Amino acid sequence: MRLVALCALPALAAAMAFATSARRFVRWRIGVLVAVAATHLALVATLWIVPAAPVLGGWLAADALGLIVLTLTSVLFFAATLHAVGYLRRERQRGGRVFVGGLLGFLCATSLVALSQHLALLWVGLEATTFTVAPLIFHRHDRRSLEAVWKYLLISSVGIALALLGLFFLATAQTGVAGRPLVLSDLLAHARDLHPAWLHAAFLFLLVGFGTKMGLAPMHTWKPDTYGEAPSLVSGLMAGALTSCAFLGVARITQVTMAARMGPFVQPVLVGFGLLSLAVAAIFIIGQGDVKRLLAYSSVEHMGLLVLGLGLGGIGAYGTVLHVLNNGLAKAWLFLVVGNVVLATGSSAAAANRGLVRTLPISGALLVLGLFAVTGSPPFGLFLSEFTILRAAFGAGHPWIAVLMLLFLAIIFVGMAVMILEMALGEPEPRAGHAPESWWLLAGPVGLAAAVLLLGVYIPGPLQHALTIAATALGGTAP
Amino acid sequence: MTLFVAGISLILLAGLTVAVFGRHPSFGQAAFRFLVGLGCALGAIPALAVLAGRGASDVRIAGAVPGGEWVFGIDALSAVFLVAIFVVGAACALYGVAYSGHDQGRRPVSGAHALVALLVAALALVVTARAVVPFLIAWEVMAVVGYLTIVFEPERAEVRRGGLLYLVATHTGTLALFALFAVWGNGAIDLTFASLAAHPPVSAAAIAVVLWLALVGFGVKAGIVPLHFWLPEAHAAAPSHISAIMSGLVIKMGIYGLMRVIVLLVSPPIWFGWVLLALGAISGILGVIWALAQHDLKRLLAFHSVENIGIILLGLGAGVLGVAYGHPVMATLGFAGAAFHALNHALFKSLLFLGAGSVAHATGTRDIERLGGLAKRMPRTATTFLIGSVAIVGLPPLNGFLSEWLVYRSLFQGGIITGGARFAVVAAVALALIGGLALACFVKVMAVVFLGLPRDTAAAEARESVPGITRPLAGLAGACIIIGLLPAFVLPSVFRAGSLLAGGLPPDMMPLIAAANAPVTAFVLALAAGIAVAWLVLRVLSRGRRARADVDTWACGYPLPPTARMQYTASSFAAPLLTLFRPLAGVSVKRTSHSFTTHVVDPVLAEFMLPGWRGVRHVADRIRRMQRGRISLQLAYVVAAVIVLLIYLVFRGGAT
Amino acid sequence: MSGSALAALVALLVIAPLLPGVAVKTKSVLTGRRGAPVLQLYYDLWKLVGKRSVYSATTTWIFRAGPVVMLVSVVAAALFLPLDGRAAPAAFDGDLVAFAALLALGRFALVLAGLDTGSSFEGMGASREVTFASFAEPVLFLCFLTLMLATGQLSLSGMLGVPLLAAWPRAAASLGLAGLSLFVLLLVENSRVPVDDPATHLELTMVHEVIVLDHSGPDLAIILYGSAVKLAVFGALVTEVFVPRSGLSAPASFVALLGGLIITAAAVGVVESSMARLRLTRVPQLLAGAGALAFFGLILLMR
Amino acid sequence: MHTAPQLVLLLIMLTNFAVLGTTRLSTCIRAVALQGLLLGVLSLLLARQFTLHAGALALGTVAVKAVALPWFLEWAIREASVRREIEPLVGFNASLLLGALAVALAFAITARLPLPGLREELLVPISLATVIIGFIVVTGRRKALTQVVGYLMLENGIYLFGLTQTDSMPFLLELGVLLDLFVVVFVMGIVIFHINREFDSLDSARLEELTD
Repeated sequence: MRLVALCALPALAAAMAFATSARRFVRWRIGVLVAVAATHLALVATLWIVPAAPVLGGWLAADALGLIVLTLTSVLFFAATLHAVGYLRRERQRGGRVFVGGLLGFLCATSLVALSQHLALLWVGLEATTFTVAPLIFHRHDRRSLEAVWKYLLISSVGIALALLGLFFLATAQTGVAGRPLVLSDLLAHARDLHPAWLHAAFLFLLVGFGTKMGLAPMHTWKPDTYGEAPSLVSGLMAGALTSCAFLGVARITQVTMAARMGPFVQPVLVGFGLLSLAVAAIFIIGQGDVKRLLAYSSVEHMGLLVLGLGLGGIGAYGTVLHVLNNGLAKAWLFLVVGNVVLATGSSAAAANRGLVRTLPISGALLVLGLFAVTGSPPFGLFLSEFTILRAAFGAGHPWIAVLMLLFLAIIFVGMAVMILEMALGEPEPRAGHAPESWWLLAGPVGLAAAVLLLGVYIPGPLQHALTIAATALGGTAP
Repeated sequence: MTLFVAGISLILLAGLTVAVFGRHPSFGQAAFRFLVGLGCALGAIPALAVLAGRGASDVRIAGAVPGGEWVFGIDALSAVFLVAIFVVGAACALYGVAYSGHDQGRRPVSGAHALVALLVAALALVVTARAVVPFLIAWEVMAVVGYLTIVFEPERAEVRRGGLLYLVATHTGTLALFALFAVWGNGAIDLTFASLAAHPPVSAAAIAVVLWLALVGFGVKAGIVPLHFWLPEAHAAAPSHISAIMSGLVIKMGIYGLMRVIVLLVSPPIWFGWVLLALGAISGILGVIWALAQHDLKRLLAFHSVENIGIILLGLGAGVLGVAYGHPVMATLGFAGAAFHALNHALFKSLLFLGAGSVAHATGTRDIERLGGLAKRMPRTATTFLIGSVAIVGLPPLNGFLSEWLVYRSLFQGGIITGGARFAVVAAVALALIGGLALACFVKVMAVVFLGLPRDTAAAEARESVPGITRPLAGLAGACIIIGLLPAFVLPSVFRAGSLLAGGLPPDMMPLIAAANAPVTAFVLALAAGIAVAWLVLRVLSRGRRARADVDTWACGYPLPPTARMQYTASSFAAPLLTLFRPLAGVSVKRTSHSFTTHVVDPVLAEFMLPGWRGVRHVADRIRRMQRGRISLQLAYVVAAVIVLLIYLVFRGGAT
Repeated sequence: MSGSALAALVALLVIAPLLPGVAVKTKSVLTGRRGAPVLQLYYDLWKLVGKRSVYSATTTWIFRAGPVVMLVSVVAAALFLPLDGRAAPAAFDGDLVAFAALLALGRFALVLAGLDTGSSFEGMGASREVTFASFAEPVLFLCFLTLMLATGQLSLSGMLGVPLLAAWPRAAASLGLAGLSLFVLLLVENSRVPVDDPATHLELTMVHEVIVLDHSGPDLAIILYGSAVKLAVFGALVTEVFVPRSGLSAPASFVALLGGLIITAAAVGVVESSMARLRLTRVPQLLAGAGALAFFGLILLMR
Repeated sequence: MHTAPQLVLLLIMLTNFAVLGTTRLSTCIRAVALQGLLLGVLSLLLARQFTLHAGALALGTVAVKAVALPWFLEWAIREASVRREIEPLVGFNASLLLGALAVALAFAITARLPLPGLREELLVPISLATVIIGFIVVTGRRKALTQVVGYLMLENGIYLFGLTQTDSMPFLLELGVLLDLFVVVFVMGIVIFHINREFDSLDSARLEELTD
């Protein structure tokens, strides 16, 4: 029952937000947003304590992988709403009716994706996220955000269409096989006797389709434009939650192919995409001028790492699932901090924001710590997952993959360090006023930073259990 | 171990209190001084106990993170480094409080003290970590906090550049360490050092990969020559007490890492010994040549760190050769020499850096060409700097001589035994050359900075630093003298560390090695006594006739007294030597019709690293031009991906 | 510290100032002049001790301590040599390092004292002294290593003492080369003719003399006596390599050593009369040559 | 070419080439409308027995793909006073050549992907060909509107492939149609309107401010 509530509650709230008129109910609408986010988080917490039974005839269920992505989405959404309160108070544009409605719609869509066991339902959920996020990207209503949303829609739609074709291939692969079509549990049960050729084709098209939503290279070109132009709050949600849900899609089809013993066919493709994404990220991060576009390419890099870990198998799968959590938290943390910076100085270009440590002390410090977190420095969680993926690379007998991976990580670190440190420590412009950093804007990033730091040092019991199950489901093992 | 944990928590508490009481610094800094001092003392006790022979129990924390449980322990090797960390750490922390006192107005100083405390704690944890994950966490915290302490004055562009170079170098080094432990951890059950030792890499190729990764990963941190490019930049940028901790302790972690790998690998291959020996000789000789060419006091001392790391590597190389060729005495002597020199270098290098800080603090400049005659104006700093110089050059009465003597003995031991290790003797010649050049360099520094006439008004008006600064100087100088004059106390514990590295020594060897140490104690004491007696005798003899001390320096009868400009400057003093090492020295001479200027540059950084990075940037820029932003091009990428996959499907797909 | 070793040491310290006199006398006789009396240095020392020291205003205590440290370190270095052919007063594993370090300590003190005056002449001398020294030290070690590998001993008293006689037949060539290099080192360390001309008055060409330009009275006396002892020490080194005396009785071997010292001093005189001073940039090449010889000797032993 | 479905499939292939070859925007839209109509007819022909569901599906497809969307696109052209001819990035004859290659590739893939129990063996290759040609139109044309047309052809290709699964996956095809409705009407239409107001031309080449 809770599973349905998780999806229905935000949808209902979104409808209400759209229904009320733009001008009058501003404060009430923000209150609803925060309330829904809080209840959603509470519901997810109860899922951890008391696991919920599948519902709607097995179409909605909270399995290990889905629960992890759901928790991540819920936590990020809650942090984003806290930030949104501060953001909307400053950006008093058109009452935020579309903004709040879009956000709630986004939460409903991502919850649907996380919980769905029916691949077509998952596809619908992802499709819904595209449409709920489009107005959010277009929030500033200027030429640049128009171009960003136009490109985002066109590329995402092409991707989603390919995913639909992939679903059709999967359905054809299942003709004449027992079990309900496209339901994950049945697919996994009868994986061995699915039609191999069609399953290959299905995997490839679903990978490209969901890969486009994830922002894997070469389908990543929409990412820098979209994250660059959308409000940082939205970019954070997209980089953290939306990419994780898209990865969930890739993970589901990988589960099926792994159950069908197609490792030798599937893994080279995943590793190929992973390394290509790392390479593209490395090339485009050096000499980057805008901090939001920099974070976008960092997101491309981490998507590459996710897929690379999946492709390596063994403990790489565990590393990948842990990395989904870590990456989501770290990306949202950084985007929210950059949001504060942009709010204070009005531009996300690196040249315009210098000497942040003195003008915005807390945000400056969080930005520098974020740099170390995102580039995988030890005290933070991302180190653990990247280190596990590295061990998997050596374990799988492909030292050259590990060497390439380390090379790209090194180049990426240099590119990011040059820019972010120049921003944080440079000589501040005389005019940069000392805007007081309101507590609403800082609660989100500080909470997320604490979570990433905690995950680097201690993984709670139930989470460890869920990670192990998810890793074994993806054809890997726990370290 | 409980004392050690108490010590660490006290140090962290000190950092916390000084940060919290930022607004009224007087109480905050007093509490900081007391807590750091107490913390370091408590922490040092278990280390000294282990050095004296009593073992210390391990601290085990259940592993909540993949990679097994977290283990911390102190063995002889960690103890040597722990002693260095706590002594130098305490001195630098106290120095830092007094040193950055004058920055009070310009920037929040309490944060910097807290970071120093955190750095000392991280260093202690690196040395006692016995599992991969806590080791790497402590390692990176040390690196990151190190960076944050370096950029103490971020408004200066060279500080930011130095900090960035340091950060990039250490991070790439850490990535090599990730690879090292990933490769090594492959076969092991969990990631504790014990299980790594139990499952070492077997095939020669795996061992080679592990050792080269260790050399790169730890070499970047230690500053071995090709990877040392960040060291002078970072030291010139950092405040002096941070440079002291960096040079004294942080780069020693690179050496500690190499030693820990040797301990875990039990029988390192022969080629590794020769590589270490070669790297040591190269680092030593190039390090001291580049130091000779410097005008900036801190850069000069930084290059000397590279030289001393070279000497330590010679010891390590001799030790590894001893183990590989099966000569336990040579191995123990080599490792003991390396560990002892690491400890000594931590002491006198931090003393020299703090002295340089005191000079920079008093005169406001680090360019030695504008100093001179400071001995009269800053007697305590000058004397302690002289003691540091005598120690670093390895002259008898002080500790530098003892550790170099151990390294020499290990190389001689290799010489007189027949077998492959005989050629190690040539390294002794390299060590002698390093010693000679070091003597030239430190005579130059002492003379140009402290003796003669002040070359600039800044030097002329310099006044002795506040006691808060000179007291740590005196403490460290005292430590150098005590170790120098009373080696009998230090040598046994250093040999315990050496034998641990050499894979345990047959029981009858220890007394034999210790026996050879007794006469050296006598010799050093006799020498010191001899100088004292002779000084008294001369004093008594000339008491009768009062010496005239008001006359000008003899200028061969030239009527005018010599002025400050007639004195030898640093570059003129080093010119004959540098012309002999012309291509290596990195000195570019610019001659025009009316001017002659020399510009000193670090050859590795200028000719390899920066052009390399510009090349990567250039390639990236050309590729980036592809993303011109046209939508149809971006869609074409998606289509291309689909087409490639379809072709892959056609060839690899099919019936499998 | 046997009685004979102590006696030999005292005797060496007494006759040390004689050697420069012999060198100067040989040179002047060979160049057709009567030259100064052989005991000239004794007279100078006596005269200087009676005078009063004059210190420049710019100097610190380092200027006063320089000569004392230099003398003590050279005398301590002499302790390690087996003067009576049996055993050295002090000996331990690797004491050759202490020997070299003591010479370096003396040089460090003297050069610092010179630079303390702040005059350009001392700076010139210091810079040259330090440059030559940094090349001389490796050559010294090469010679010691040759001796060590030939005799298999780790201490100077072993290398130059009893086992050396047994080593000669086996490693005659290497030991000969080492002895030759040691003689070149003697010329460099004591700044005799090919490197520096002790009799010159032109400061621009001096190396050793110019460092002590500002010293006077007892300080100058100590320095002159110290350099004489240093000459004696290097002379002893050269003779002990060429004339292994383990067969003779204690007094007889010391007499042999005295003879050897006189001959070495005469050899220095001969070299001084037959060669002019080398250009300063060619001195490192001379040292490199000596180093090559010693290294060749070492390689011969190591194959 | 004896059975009716194969005739319809060939006609669909012709419309594909028509879109590739045409220089005028309106003929482009009419070709896609025709393709939608043919799809509706085909779904009726292929249904084993005429059930209410199959009839409703065919009617819905025709309503959306043949009538509503093309009318909407025409309205957009009039509203945004768009110039009528197509400016291709990839030349017309080059597009046609690529179309031919696409058909060859489609047939090669179908050879590797045997589909058991398929009544109409031409269905799969034609649908794949339509998808690839849709790609070519999307990437090969400069004007935003022609890219929407390309996208519609892509959708029609996928719908065609869906017909092979009508019995096991009844509602999947509705998903496809729903997607069309959403993508074209709600989002691209409004966006096209905004583009025209901001850039006073539908030339997507003008949208190139965002670069690195």
